[in-house]
Amino acid sequence: MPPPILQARGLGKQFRGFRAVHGVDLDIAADSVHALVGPNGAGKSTLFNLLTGFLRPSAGRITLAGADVTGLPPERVARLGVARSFQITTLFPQVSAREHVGLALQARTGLGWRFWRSEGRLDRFRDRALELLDDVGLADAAEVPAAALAYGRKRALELAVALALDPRVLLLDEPTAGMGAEDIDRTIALIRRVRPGRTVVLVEHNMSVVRNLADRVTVLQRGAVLVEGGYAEVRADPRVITAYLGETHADR
Amino acid sequence: GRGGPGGGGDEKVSGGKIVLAVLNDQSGVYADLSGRNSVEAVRMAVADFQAKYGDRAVTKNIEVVTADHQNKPDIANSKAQELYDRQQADVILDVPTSSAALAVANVAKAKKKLYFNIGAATTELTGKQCNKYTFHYAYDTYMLANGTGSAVTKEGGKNWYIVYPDYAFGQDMQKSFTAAITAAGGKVLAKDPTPFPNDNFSTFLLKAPAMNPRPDVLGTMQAGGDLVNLVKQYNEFKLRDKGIKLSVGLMFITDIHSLGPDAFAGTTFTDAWYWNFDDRNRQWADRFTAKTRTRPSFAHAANYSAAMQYLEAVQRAGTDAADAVVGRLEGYSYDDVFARNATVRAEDHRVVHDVYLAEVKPKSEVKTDWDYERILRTIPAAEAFRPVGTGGCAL
Amino acid sequence: MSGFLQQCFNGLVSGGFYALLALGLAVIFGMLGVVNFAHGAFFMLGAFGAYVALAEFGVPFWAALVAVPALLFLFGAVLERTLIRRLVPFDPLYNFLLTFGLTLVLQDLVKREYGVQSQPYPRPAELSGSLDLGLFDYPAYQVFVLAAAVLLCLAVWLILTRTRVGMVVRAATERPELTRALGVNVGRWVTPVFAFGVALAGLAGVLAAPMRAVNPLMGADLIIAVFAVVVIGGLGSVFGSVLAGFAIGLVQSLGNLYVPALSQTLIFIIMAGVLLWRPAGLFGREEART
Amino acid sequence: MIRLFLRHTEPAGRRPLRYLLLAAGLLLALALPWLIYPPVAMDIASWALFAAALDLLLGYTGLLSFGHAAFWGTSAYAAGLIAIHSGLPFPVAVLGGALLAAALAVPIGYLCVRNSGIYFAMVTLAFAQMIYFVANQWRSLTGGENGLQGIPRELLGLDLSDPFVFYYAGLPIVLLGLWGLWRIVHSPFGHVLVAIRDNPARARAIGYPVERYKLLAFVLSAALSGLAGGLFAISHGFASLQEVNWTTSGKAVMMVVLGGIGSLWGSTLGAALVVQLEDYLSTAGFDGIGIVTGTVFVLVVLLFRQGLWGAGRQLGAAAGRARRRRPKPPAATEAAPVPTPTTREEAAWTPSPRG
Amino acid sequence: MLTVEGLNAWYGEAQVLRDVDLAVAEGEIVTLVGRNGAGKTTLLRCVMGLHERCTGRIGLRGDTAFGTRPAHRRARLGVGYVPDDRGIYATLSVEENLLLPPVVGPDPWSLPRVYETFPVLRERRRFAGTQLSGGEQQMLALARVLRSGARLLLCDEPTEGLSPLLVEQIGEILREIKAAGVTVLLIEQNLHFATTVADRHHLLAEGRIVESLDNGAVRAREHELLAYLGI
Ligand SMILES: Nc1ncnc2c1ncn2[C@@H]1O[C@H](COP(=O)(O)OP(=O)(O)OP(=O)(O)O)[C@@H](O)[C@H]1O
Ligand SMILES: Nc1ncnc2c1ncn2[C@@H]1O[C@H](COP(=O)(O)OP(=O)(O)OP(=O)(O)O)[C@@H](O)[C@H]1O
Ligand SMILES: [Mg+2]
Ligand SMILES: [Mg+2]
Repeated sequence: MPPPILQARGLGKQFRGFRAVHGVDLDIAADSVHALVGPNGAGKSTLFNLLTGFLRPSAGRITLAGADVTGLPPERVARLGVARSFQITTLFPQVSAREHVGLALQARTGLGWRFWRSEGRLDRFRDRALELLDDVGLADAAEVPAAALAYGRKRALELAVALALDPRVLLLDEPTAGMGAEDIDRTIALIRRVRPGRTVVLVEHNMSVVRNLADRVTVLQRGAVLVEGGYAEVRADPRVITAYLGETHADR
Repeated sequence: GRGGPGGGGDEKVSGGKIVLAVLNDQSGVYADLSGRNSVEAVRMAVADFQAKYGDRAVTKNIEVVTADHQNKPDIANSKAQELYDRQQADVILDVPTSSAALAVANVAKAKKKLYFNIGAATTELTGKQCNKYTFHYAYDTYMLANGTGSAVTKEGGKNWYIVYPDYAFGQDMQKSFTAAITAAGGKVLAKDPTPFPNDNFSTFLLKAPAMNPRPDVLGTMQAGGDLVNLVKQYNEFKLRDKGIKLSVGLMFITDIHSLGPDAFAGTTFTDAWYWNFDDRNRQWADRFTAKTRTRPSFAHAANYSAAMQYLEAVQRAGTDAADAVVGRLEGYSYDDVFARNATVRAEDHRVVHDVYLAEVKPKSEVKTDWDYERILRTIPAAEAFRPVGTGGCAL
Repeated sequence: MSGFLQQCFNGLVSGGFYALLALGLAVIFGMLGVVNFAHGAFFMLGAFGAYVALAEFGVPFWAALVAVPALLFLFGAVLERTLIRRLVPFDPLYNFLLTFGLTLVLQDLVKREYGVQSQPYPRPAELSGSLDLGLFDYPAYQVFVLAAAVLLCLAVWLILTRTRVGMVVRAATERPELTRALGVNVGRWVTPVFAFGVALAGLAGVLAAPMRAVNPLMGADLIIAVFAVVVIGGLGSVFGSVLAGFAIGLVQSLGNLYVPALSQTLIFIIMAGVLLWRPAGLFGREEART
Repeated sequence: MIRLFLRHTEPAGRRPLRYLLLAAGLLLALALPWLIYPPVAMDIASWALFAAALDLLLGYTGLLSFGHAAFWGTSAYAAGLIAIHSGLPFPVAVLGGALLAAALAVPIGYLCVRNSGIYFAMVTLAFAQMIYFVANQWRSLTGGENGLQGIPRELLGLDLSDPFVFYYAGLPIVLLGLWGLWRIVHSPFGHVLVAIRDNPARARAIGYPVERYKLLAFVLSAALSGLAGGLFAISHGFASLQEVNWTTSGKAVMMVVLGGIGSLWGSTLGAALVVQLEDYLSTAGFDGIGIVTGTVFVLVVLLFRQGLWGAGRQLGAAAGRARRRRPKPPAATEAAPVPTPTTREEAAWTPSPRG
Repeated sequence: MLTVEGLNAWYGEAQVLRDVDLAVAEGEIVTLVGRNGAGKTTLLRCVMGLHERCTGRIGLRGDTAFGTRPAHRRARLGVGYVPDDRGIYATLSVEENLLLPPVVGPDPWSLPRVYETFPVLRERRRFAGTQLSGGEQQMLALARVLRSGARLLLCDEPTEGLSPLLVEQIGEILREIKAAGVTVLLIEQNLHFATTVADRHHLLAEGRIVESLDNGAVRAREHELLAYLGI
């Protein structure tokens, strides 16, 4: 197994005394797809927020490719190559889909600071942006402001924005929630396609997506790791069944 | 100026007419004290001048124009230029608020046109920033402080506690007061700057009776709303009962009216003019009241007087050419309803005249409306103002 | 020692005004998301209302204490219905600007009618004496003001936290449409709350009339200090605003005494310090880094 | 929204119109002192730059500064002091003032940009008030409420005492400032600002250090406001406390809103209108200036939130649409400076009033 | 219970619903299925009175004027709404979120019952609503309408983001309230789940109801439908 690119040790987060995440050790292997599953409120999104700097951990360390990133602000983490999507859609309501992607592409360059330069310089992102939108099935919506997109398409745009950062590590919080099956398949295919050379961390409740994609699965419960292993292994674990999947749950 | 030769009038005056401009605050804090009614006062002066000289007048064509500077120096500045340039004003009158007053002084200097300041208190106008075309007419900080400070000290108020608002006016007043008190043999026990604006003076009012020795007089340099706040609280803390008298640096009759005389009763201050001082004043005040339905403040009377003296000077010069008029004004001595024993000092263009030490009457002694003051004594013109040569004016 | 205590007492009295004004501001903000720039103008209207009531209708202080806030309540209700409401769906900045414009209008209307000079207003006879507070004597009226401020703040705080009102109005402010869809008649709640905030400012004004200069500008000078108070306490935190109000009054009073040169900037220096330490104010809700 | 409209999405066919408008604007700027009283023309020019600089924050960064008088005023004093004591040409003094304003904006901005929305407005207001008190008390430098008087206008020994002449000496500074603002808005940096305005968390997640961007915008805006303030002081020959008073900040905000938030040229229109109105009212003999300005302001906020520029643009767009008879894609219409649809569901969902 | 006739809706100049007719009988659970953007959410918003630009007749229990009433009156007539974005208030605590809607039906869930069904909500009841996890917010949104005792629930993808275990639990709750006579109009992406709870299904495409099916038909034509919907 390749060395872990993203690693957490003893990670914990408290909210006014409430332990949302505690004592989490996590090793995300480079170039793998790692799924985080668990009941609602298990702390998956909180863990994401910790890993991406949106929350400051109350305990523990996080390393990215061996470098300590604990407590860095989100924009620093992002620039180190960690991109994320949000569980609850957050976009720039009045900005067009293409410009969303353009902004993300631009973020990796220093261009954002050039207040004396012409915006014409941004045209160079245009082709790449359209390409990415096409990938997620938004080619026809390139000029539509995000506010006017239906829910499912907003999710797709989130994904395109995260991909635009060409990240080493891609953290996706329920990327298929609210999508129809067609879009789900497209998203699975897309994640497969962008996978080479990247690490993907995924929060999902849709077990078929997990089965399709994940090399490894970590099950969280009440803020701590319950089980970790391959899909089949986890799927069969009785603790996972009682805590998360439910007896009668059929693989769909 | 851009104004071409006027249409037809006699050639003695520029543009065929004399234009007096009143530039003052018609909507802000000085609107009651001076404001629009000062324009009325100036109109009265014009009418009186015309009645006095009739056909002998240098011109019959005299106009009064006005603008509201809203207490903003930038507007005062632009308006002053416009008044001189476009409205062909020959003289600008009033201009309260020291920053506006000084800004207009610079315009007058640049345009070489006359300017009588009435509403501002800063001694800078006749000090470092004096100029050939600017005259300071009614009052200033030195006069206010000197009169009250020395008079009250001489009458037994030896130990003073001074509170002053922490800005230029307050600081000037405080210095002048201290000088006057010390010269008269008194002592300033303590002086405290207060925030400006401020609405709670209890800190200082509580400190006063606790001081050792206890001060005889609380000298306040506050003005306007702050003064009212302070006096309300002075009465609440009953300092007068504790033997601490109140002496006010700057008070207008409009302030007394605000709080009612009882709040101020017994307070001494220096006034430049009082409408109920003698028959001459009363007569003029009645005429003014007939026109405006309010009693005149010193500023109204001073505007009248300044306009009148300007016109008289033009009459003497036979022209409204600025330099000639200035020549006729410098060193001129006169006596009118506002300015008694007056002289226009040539050295710094301070117009010196008699001023008055006044005391606020208790309500029981107030016989008619606005009859709030008792004049304790007249401070002669020669003593009232800053001595020549001490202000740093180089004309 | 008693001198020091007396000074503290002073600070609390002026803090009482800060607290009352900050309270109204916080209620309106917390409930409607509107920062009411005109709050100072309503304070001024309260004081002027008391003056006019006495001078023109002979209404004494105690009656004015009830009647003037009641009138301002009506005025606030009309204002909310006709103006404020229209802008609630848009960015909150628009209502800030609207109330700013309103301030100019109200101030100048009063100015035109009554001039800029301060108007006289006597203390109520019942409270013209001094009270012996054990360690020192203190003007009875000021003691009354302090007590009234404390009681009012307490009562409002209880209403907001212990009753349904606070919750409904917060919801209505956050998502008016959805709240309606959940069966709450939003329109019925928002108006009285806004009006209540206005009445509170008016009440502070009436209380101020006997001890402060009553003139059209009395609110304008105060409101900026109250803004600073609210920022220190945490915008939208009713509890924080009230506490900060009293605390700032205290600090200013002592500042006047010990560091007079700084007295005017003190409140802003404190504000800067608080912001450095806690960007959302002392009791403001701290969000995740967003 | 308006600004997005201005960008590449603009149909090529409208480019000439834009150049035409630009040329007309320039011509108007040049002709101004012939049309109105020259000192007033200079006032309009300075205020236009000030308002446009403020709009960089309000319209493009979503930050309403209610304390920009601090920068305008600081620069006014600084430029005045430089001119008085060094005798340098006035553009140098103005530049010095602008630099000082920018320097002052660094610590103030650092503290302020961590807040947003209405909070930001209140905090900036409070800081400006602090500057006001300092200016008031630091009398040896500022002259207190007497103001700093007698600022010379020096430029290579030319006689600039005639305001008509001075206008043309000062105009290049204003135009340069406006051009700078236009450049900033239409730069990659400007695009990032708009994104931050719309959703700071999102901007952070894609790697933009939001605070630092806001801070840079704040400092740039302060510098350009300083440029305007310095010029204003030189043109009047003095600087006074009025320059650092909160009413000055309010006046600038009024200009921006009147002209149209998020449109630099609109701000200049707003400035022209407010200055002219004030000038007119000072001789109109109506003693309730606040009633007039306040009412105008209330009406604009209520009825024309997009301001003059936005209204004009909408008219133009409507006319254009009628000509083309082609439905436009649905779009939010409100030029709200800081739409936060999570808490203000209306902002993003309000259907187009054009229907 | 609910009748919709000739419903049309627009965003700007784009029409998103065209002549939709729909009837839901008392005590029935009916789903709306369709691709993203088909107009499902818009339909619910029209019924709830949240979308202004729509025309057509909406009636509730014979009240033909229902469609003209303001939103809060509609809710008071016993309609509960679970919006697609969950609609949780950040400025209210979890418990306040629950208590906000007034009781509008004869048989509301009590607070203890809600807490018993969703124990996390009790645990977290003093927290701000939006501090809950995504799934917990979804539970809260559903619990909120149950507590109001609404007789007609309009649920926009209530299982989105819920763990399989919870999805099951929601299914049980829906069956339970159905047994108590509550009517549900449900938007659901998950056809499998839909068939376990609902009686009938309406297929929405490009703003029209193109087909109405019962459970048997859905099962029989599952592959065809999946292809059609991409499910
Ligand atoms: N800012 C916060 N303040 C207080 N509590 C919080 C906060 N954020 C999350 N929590 C709590 O922490 C717990 C974990 O939340 P988190 O969002 O990480 O769950 P999750 O595993 O992502 O669940 P879901 O699948 O429902 O999205 C939840 O119980 C939530 O209530
Ligand atoms: N605010 C808006 N402005 C313009 N168009 C909109 C807006 N909201 C939705 N639309 C459009 O209306 C159509 C229907 O949207 P709706 O949200 O009803 O779809 P949906 O079936 O609920 O989709 P999903 O399954 O993604 O939630 C979509 O094409 C969408 O693009
Ligand atoms: Mg989550
Ligand atoms: Mg939907």
